[in-house]
Amino acid sequence: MTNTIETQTRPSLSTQQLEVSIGPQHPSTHGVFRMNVVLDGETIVKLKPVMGYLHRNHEQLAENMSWLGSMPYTDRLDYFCSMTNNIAYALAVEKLMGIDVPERAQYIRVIMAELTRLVNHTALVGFLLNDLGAFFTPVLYAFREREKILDLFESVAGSRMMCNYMRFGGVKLDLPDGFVDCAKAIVDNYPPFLEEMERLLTKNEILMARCQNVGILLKDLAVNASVTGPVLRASGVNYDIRKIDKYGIYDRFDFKVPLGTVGDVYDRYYVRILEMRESLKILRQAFKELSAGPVISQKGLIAAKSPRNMKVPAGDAYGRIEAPKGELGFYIVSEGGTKPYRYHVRAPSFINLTILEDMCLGHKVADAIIILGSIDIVLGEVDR
Amino acid sequence: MIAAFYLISVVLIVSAVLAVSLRNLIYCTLCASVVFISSAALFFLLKADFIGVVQILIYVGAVATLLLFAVMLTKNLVSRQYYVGQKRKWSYGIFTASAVLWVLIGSIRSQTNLAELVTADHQLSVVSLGKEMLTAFLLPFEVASLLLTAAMIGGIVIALEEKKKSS
Amino acid sequence: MTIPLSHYLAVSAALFSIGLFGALTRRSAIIVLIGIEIMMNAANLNLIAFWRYSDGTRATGQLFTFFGITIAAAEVAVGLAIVISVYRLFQSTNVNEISDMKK
Amino acid sequence: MLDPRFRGSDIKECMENLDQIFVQAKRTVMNLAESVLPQPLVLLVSMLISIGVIAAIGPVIMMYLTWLERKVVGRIQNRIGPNRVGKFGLLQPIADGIKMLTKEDIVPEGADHILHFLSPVLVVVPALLVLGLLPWGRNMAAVDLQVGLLLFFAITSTGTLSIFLGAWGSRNKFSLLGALRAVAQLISYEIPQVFSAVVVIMHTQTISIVEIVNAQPGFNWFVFTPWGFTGLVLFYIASVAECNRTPFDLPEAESEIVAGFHTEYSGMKFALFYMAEFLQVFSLSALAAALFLGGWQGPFLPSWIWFFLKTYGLIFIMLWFRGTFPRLRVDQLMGFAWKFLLPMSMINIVVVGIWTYASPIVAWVLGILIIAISFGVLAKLNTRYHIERNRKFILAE
Amino acid sequence: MWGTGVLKGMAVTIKNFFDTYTSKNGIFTVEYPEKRLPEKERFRNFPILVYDEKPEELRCVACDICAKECPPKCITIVKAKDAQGKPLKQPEVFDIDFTVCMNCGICEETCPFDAIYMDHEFELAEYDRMDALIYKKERLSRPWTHFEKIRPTDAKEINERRAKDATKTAAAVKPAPPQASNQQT
Repeated sequence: MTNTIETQTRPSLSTQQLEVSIGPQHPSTHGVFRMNVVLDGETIVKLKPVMGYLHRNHEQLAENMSWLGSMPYTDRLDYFCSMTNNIAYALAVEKLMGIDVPERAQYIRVIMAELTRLVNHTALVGFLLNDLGAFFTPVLYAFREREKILDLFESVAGSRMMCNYMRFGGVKLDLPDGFVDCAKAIVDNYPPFLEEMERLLTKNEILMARCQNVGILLKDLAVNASVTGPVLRASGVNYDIRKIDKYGIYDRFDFKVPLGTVGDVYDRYYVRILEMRESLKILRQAFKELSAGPVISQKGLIAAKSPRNMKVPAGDAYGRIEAPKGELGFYIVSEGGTKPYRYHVRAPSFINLTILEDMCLGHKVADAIIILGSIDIVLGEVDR
Repeated sequence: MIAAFYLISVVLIVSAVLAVSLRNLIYCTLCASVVFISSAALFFLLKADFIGVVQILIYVGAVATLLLFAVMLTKNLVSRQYYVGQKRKWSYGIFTASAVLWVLIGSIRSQTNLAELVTADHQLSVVSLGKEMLTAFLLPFEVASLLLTAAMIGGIVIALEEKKKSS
Repeated sequence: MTIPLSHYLAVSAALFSIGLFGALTRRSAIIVLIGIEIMMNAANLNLIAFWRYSDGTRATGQLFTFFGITIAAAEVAVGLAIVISVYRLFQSTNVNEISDMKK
Repeated sequence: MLDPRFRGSDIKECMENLDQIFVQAKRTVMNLAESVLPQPLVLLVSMLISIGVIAAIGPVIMMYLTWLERKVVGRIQNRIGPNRVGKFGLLQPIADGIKMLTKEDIVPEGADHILHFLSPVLVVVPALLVLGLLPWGRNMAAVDLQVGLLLFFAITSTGTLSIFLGAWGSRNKFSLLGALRAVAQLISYEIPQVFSAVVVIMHTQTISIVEIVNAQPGFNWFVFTPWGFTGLVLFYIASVAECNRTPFDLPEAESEIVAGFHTEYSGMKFALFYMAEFLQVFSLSALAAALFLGGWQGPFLPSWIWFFLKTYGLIFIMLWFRGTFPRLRVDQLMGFAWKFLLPMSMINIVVVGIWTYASPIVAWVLGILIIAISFGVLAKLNTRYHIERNRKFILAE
Repeated sequence: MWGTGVLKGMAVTIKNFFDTYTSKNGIFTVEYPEKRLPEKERFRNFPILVYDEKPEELRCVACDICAKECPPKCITIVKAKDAQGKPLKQPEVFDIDFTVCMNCGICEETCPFDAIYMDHEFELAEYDRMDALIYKKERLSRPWTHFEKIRPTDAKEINERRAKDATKTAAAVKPAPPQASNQQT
């Protein structure tokens, strides 16, 4: 595998170009993902991402399974935020079936979505620092907070990461008593944790020197490559689906959308911390306005009772939400039967990955690793 | 003390021969650094501590690494000796070297009044060495520093020159 | 029973001739440089031996070696720079091939 | 609770014995040896005792440094660290050692067997050799050379060569990258390290470590002078880089180039690389303590306890670095060495010059002034265009 | 000043270092085998079959709904037959392949006879992948009291619901012949 490429330039000190495969078996590629990198010394000349190691045929499986049957599989797409995957799939099917979702279920969905955003961004900040070389300290601080929220998910949905909690027309079970004030306590404890992380990281000279002006993503390249999520907003494009689609009840909450200016790794890191602050604001408002009431619509309850003969009217629909990693969309086509005819997932990580090479050219090997870390990809979603 | 001298000089000679005759250049530089270390050991034996330490610091620390880098950059690790036509040159080499050796040994043996080891242990303190260097030997000291800067700049200019044009 | 001076001189003479042999016979420029280094080493050994067997009050022997070592280091640095730039033009460090001036 | 008859001098006297306990032990063994063995062998026996003690202490220090590191970094991350094997995980290093011994020793197929075998040995030898030069306590230095400090730096500089050979021998792209980084880093941080040690040599007029420690009796250590404090900081940062520890651990950067120069080593060879790193951590911290914190000088406790207290204090700081900092990039690493550490250490030498000739008040004021100004100027120069301290973010609607 | 960000970062880590000794919730990890975290009530691990009194009298009537509903299809059921070959309302074979089951809980939701529930037991390591992890009917069955112990609130609701259904069916079926009613138990 040492096929070296001889440069044809004038007889300079013809150092061979080293082709290194930062391969599936590498400590910091966030899962099974390979980058074929051609190095001249330490700087990157060419970079080709190689994916598909974790392809589990998710979309083909969904075509011969009942509508609700593929709900637990959506947890395995982006295993860091399973609740938002469920919400996106439920939204798409509800759009096609025309089921309305009761008030309390809408609030529960918003609470679960924002808690997942907190979990995802904390873990991302931790792993980005791990790629930078901080020996696991930020990751373990982040996991300390993440564990508390995962315990909340476990008490609500039964499992920490594979929640399978959403049903078409609402949620599976109502919140257990004592959930709300326990969640309030965690949400109030979050700002001190964010301050601690900021004191540890944001003004750290080494971090600033390593992350600033590294892997700059220009505004128009981001828009043309249809990048979405914090990566896009860090380059300064104001595009947040919660504000644009106003799906569910997001228009009742007032929150801001943080935008970066330069679009480098530092911006992507700090935009996510600001987004966490906004999610906390939404959560506080949602806890205040949470009212009693049914948790699942009547039609949804019947469908949940016997999913195998739940029929969805013919037609196609595209439901999308602002997942922590970007615009997560489900495109489903139904022939009116109990099984979807076509089922496609628009995974944000996969599309954000396409611009990895443009950002990495000219940088060092060490930068390529943290640029990959800052895009925040999860291979379950990339390979589906 | 006596055994130490003979042991070290045997190591010295053997590694010198190896350093010159091995085919793989990496092993050559390795044996060269063994030569430098054992000659530093000889300096310690001769009670010249300061020179022994300077020898290790400069030769093993810097020169050996420089040699290794040069070997790595020029990439012909196993020097392909085209011995086809030059068999005789190889023998010429031995002939001249042994001629020089014979002359030297002859001159050493002919010397009768070689100085005997007068004082068993006289130790020149580093402080007096330093004073001497900056008083009696001030001129060579300044010239040496001048020479080092010139060598550094020259080395960089020669090696760097290509990089500027091509990048 | 101390070691007579002639033993030291014999060792450094042997070292010198080995260095000379290396410099003369070997093809690769780097081995020539190593040979020269070994010859310099032999010379330094001589200087220190004579200093040790002299009355030892004057530090000329040691200082001479000190300057000898610095000059040898400078020489190696420049020598290797030349070898590398020569390698860049002739793609080889074989001393015989680098013979024609106009390339 | 103190027995009234127990006078103050008794405490002092028993502390004195405790202090010289090892020296007396060796002297008794020597007297025994003299009575039995002929003269030349006695010298051999005394050498063997020192060598034996150091050869025994070296690996023990290394093993319990790995334990200390896992405990400290664990505690920094809100967890306990090893506590399963033995009382507080104290048998963990022994378990690691056995694991290292029993692990299979893989030699990559294309590797150069001689180099692959030789380089771990070549890395450990300088690390162990250097322990002999350190003053462990009052007249407890194994070797008291007149050129001790210079020999220390000479031996540590040979380590660079063996790291490069080891990586070159294992025919692996990642270890090649690691080796290039290692050599560049070690050479460029050796110079500021030696320069910041020159400060102490200029003040005490000697190169022997034992004399330097003797020149700091009681509590007036060098660290309480302006040049001493900056010297310690510069020397310590340079030695962190010299042992490839965070934030300068580029040669074996786990997240970038798998495990850097010792990727292809497993089993006992990897343990040797590991031992070399930790022994270097210990010896450089001990040297920093000897040069600037007065080695074994201390008011009340026996001398060798002071030595270990100070050394493990400095080692704790290195472990603290390990738990906090991300890694520097290669060019920033070089920039930091050449554009910050080196000028600062040269300025430090100027300050010592002033210190020796000016009167104390002038020296103090001038020293602090020069150091503060130069630190500010150099910091400004180094970060003028890289770091944008507070970057503004828009909170759009 | 240049180095302050770095020093502040170090202050954070040293505070955490001393927190583990001083403050109560300094150490976040739990030493697992000795001390355990309290289990959440709705935690769902692998399914279990529930019986009221006798282990043979499972609530499951082998109606095969859960087998059809299970997304990864890991449940296989064979109806029991009595001596004359007439199908009985009891599963003769009911095994779940634990290597395939992803404990999603859909079988628990869709079972109309409250026969299958998710258990809290998670220490299920085995030495053999093939037959040790395919749980037969006997290994799956648990008494209803076990369920009431691990999930009290759900058990209370289910008991009320079953009591209400039982009275409703008892009232509806009274005019019909009495022997048809025992199928519902």
